[in-house]
Amino acid sequence: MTSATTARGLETVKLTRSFGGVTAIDSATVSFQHGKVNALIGPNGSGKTTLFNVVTGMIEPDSGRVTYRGRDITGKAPHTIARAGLGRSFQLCRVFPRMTVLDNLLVAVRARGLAEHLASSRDHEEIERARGWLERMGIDHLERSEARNLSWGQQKLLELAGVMMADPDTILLDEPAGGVNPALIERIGGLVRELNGQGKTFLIVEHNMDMVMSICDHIVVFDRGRPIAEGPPAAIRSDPRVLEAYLGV
Amino acid sequence: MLRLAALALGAGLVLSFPALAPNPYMVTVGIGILNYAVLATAWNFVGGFTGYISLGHGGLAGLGAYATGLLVTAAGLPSFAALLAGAVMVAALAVPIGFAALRVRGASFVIVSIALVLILLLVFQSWDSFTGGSRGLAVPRPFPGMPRAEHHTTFFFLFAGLLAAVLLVWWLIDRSHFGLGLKAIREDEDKSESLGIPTFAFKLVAFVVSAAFTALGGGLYALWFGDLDPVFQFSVLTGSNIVLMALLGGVRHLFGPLLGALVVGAGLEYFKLEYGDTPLHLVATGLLLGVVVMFMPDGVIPALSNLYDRLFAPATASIREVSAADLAAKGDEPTEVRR
Amino acid sequence: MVSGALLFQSLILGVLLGGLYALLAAGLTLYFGVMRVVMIAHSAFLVLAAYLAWYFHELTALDPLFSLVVTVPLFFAAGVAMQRLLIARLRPASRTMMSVLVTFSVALAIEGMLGTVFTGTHRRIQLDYSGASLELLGARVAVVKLIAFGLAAAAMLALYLVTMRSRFGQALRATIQHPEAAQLVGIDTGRVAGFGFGIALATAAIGGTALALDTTIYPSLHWHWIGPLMSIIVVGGLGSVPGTAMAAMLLGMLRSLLQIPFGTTWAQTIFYIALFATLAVRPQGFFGGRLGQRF
Amino acid sequence: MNLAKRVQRTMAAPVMVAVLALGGCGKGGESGHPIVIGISLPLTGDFSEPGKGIQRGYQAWAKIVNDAGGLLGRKVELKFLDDQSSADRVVSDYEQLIGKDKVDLVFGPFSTRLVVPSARVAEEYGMLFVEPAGAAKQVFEQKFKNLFYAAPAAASDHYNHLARYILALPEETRPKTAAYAAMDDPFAKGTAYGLKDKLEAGGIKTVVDEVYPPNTTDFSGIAAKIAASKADMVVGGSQYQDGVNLIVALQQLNYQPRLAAFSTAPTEPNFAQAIGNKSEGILAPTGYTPQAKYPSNIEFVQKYTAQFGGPPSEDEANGYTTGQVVAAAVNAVGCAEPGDCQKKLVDWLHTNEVATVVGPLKWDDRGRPQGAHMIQQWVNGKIQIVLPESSKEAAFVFPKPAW
Repeated sequence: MTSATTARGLETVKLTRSFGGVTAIDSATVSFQHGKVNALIGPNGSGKTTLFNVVTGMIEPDSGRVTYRGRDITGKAPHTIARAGLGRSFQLCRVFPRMTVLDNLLVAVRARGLAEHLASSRDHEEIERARGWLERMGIDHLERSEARNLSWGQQKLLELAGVMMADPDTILLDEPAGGVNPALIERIGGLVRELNGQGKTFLIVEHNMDMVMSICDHIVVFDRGRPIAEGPPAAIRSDPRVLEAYLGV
Repeated sequence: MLRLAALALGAGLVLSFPALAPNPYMVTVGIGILNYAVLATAWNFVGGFTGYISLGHGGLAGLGAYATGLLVTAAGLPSFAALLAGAVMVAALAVPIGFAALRVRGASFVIVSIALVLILLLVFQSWDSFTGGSRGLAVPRPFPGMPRAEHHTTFFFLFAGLLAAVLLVWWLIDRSHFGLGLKAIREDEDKSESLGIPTFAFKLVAFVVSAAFTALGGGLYALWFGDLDPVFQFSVLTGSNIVLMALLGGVRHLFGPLLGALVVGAGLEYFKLEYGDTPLHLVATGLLLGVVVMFMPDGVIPALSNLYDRLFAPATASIREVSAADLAAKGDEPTEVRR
Repeated sequence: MVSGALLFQSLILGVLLGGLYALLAAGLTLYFGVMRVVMIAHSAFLVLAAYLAWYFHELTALDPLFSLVVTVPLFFAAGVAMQRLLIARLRPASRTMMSVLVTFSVALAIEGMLGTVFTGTHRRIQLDYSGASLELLGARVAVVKLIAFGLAAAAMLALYLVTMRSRFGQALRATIQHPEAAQLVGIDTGRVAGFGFGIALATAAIGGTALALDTTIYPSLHWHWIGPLMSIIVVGGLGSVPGTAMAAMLLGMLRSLLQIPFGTTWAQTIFYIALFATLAVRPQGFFGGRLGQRF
Repeated sequence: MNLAKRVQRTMAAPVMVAVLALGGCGKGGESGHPIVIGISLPLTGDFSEPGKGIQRGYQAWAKIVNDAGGLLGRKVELKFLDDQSSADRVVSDYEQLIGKDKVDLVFGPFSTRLVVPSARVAEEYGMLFVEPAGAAKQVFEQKFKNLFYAAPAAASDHYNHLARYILALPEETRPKTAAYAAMDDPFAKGTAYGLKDKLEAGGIKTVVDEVYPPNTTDFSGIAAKIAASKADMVVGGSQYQDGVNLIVALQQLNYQPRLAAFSTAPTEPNFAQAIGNKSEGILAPTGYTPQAKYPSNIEFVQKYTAQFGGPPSEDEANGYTTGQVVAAAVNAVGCAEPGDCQKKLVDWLHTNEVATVVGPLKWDDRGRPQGAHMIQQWVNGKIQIVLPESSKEAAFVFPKPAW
């Protein structure tokens, strides 16, 4: 199926996952708007990250289904899901510390067939594409240094560049603004809008409300492992259930 | 350019060794080290790229040796055909083993690798109708009637050739897409999967390739040495020596394991001469392994180059300071910071 | 043609053997629980303890059981030290792999030292009740084996009480199940892990003494213990002490029964067959969700 | 043989140079430089205990020879290397001794497992290879030309006297069933199976046939099988500690055979104490006894005891015997250096008999000795020869008293 035929994107149906006694996701049925910038917010421990991990195949659900553009991806291996067009970043960003910045991007290049796998990873087109992303992130001058030697913010940008290099059409970002300075938040927000303009769908878990409100089209509020509200920023801001969930009033 | 020159020089030294060697004994010592270099480099296909530590490669080598020996004695294959066939068989066997060991991460792989050696020892001892058991297995010489000294020289070159082949393949993978994927697995397996790398398949392929080359090493050893005995072929110590060599030299470097083989090989000789009739060499091996793992997990090559950086290129340090704290927060600080 | 008497006899021997396996595997599980560490040196310490018991008997001619007074605290301290000085200093990212090598090197060092100090001679404690045995429903049970089993059982009980009843045990279980969460509720997981290591190593001291009562010891003996023990903890489910005990008993009995038709050597392979089967059939069940597998 | 010949030629040249450089004059020179004898032994690892025993035997031999003025008027000098009980090591050791150190003679290592590979080295360098330990069948199956086993009998012949005795017993008292447990080691297994073959041929039924790996420490399972079989006699193809363990395990099960024979273990000095002094009636084959009246043995025992403060056991004797055999050949041929001399030594040994501390020895063309072992038994608290009749010290006790 092609993205044109349908606007259906990432959806979950009665998704449930519990650890020991704790139910992290409690038969959550959510659908995110394809082609938009979606936000997933909620208090700590409300199951946002667990949802990310189940959706991307890192954790198998106890029950329920996950579909992407109408295709069932429940319990599929993470790399299969990634190749289906879902890219993700990790809470406390994760890069490949002992690899150069450039290699961090080249890893994401999809090789097909034995020949491509054994071909040199130093492919000119790919390197150019990678440099393109590094420039957009403004870290192209670090191309040759090992990722572990980058600053925190630079690593965040590097991770994002890596995700984009895999050319996903839906990108899940787990706290992109976590622990970075306002200027950088600004930059990341801008990038998200920009990429969305080029047709990329985003799903963002974020605590920084300013950022969420400023860049998102659609917001889903999570509490105790299930959605309690959703809608455009304006509506959510004034929703009593949300206030309750956050402030416990 | 310089690299090529160094490479040529190294190759020249190796190839001229038998001519320079004062007596056949020295050639056998050379063969021993080459053999270890082959095994350590072969091990590095798994240990170096994916970061999965196997203590069972001694067993795979023994398996290769027995496969070759039995194909010659029982199936009557010509020696070198048996060598190749044996390697193929071991590679085939490596698939189910890898399947069991690599489906889940970390611990189970190490456990399986050790268990592999122990079970192979039991099987090859008990199944004596087929393997000869404790009576041993005498593998006929590939070149009957060749004087022993000549026999050694010939095999020295055969081992050198095999080593070259293994190094070449490692180098090819190192620079390939596949290799990049493997290294990503070593760095962060979840992350690599989220980027679409089929980690299980990659790990399995790397393991099988590694097993095949290890088997070739073992098989060539069988053809050279001629006498196989389960007790000596399936020993965990061989495996640990291989690991020690690779780690000591540096698993991220093409020539790391080779260097390690030289150092450790020489070291073992020394200890045997110095403290001959005590098992102190075990203590030495143990301590050395411990020191390497604790203080220079990347081997001597990086350790030295880091030293060089700190002494002559302080520029790089500046970025390090910045990142150190952040990275520490991720509980994945670079070794420099720890020390 | 196999007589019922022989079956029963073998079954009893299996139970007695399983008891010892259970104790030792429990220790191995504990290390893994608290630090995600496969402690290769566990069986080396086991043999070390056995040697200490033997040497103690040689020196004092007292019953080797008394050596426990020395070895248990000694090993506890050694365990804490090991966790503090070695394991805790490894990079978390690669800890599971590297810890295997570190503990392996410790095992080598111990084996080498034993060989240097006591030579490779096989040693065996000769007690006046070594050959004695009791009649039990037509089967004969060696006194020494009973004592060894008793020791193991007592140690297991103590272990159970510590982990289930004591406050420390609570912290220990919390640390095993969810280190981060444990830290959040204010548990000093580092300290807990240290003690966990100490306790685990103490079990090796007890096991070693039990071992020395009835079998020969020699420096390289530990290789023949670590394999079965590792298989047991995998089959039993890494991190679960009860599961481990069950697996130990089961495999101990199986081994002893399989000796009747297949003989000693083949019977030993049951451990590894069980190991491979477990990993091939359902590893997740024992290793938790995919994200939890980064041991 | 042309192979060995060619090797000799290739080796001979440098050797001569070396010898001359050392100031000797090759042909069995009476001049100063010593006869260097290269030996690799397992001084560490699994075989280290018997290995050290053999070493003492060699040392005692060297001392006695040198005190008597040496070989061909030259002092003998032993060069020991430790093979750590490993086959790779033992081979590289002999490579070093023959190829690098250019020793004049070599003696064999311990354990069949190490003898075969090292004999191959010596064979291919054309060196005489007299060895104290490779008693098992396959040593002789290798068809080595230069190998001689310096002991009375190959493993499978150790129990020959006992087999003859048992089969000669009257129908009603003769054991009907036998249980065998043997260590998975070519030598230990060889002894037990040698007896097994002969008894089965004589109609004695095998009810248990267990082979256990050398690392076995828990014998309760095997013992249970033997006890359950109620076999009339039990045979242990044992070395030392495994034999002790098996006996203790059998005692624990209160199994009382009418005849019990174990290899090696019962001849060890502290055997009785190790099994709780219930050793009465236990049998063992032995190739050596300090009491033997052979002239060279009387000297050996007396001087060995002086040197090491205790009488020699079988390992020491085997080492010493090896020395005697080589010495006999050297004295007869009148040379001791690598090269053609070795061939002369080999030929001489193939055609002559040598008087040693274990009695007169002669070999077939594969180096297999032609004798049989004596059978010892624990009688009245000490181990004494009961078979063959000719050299017995005590009467055979049968059936065996309970343990």
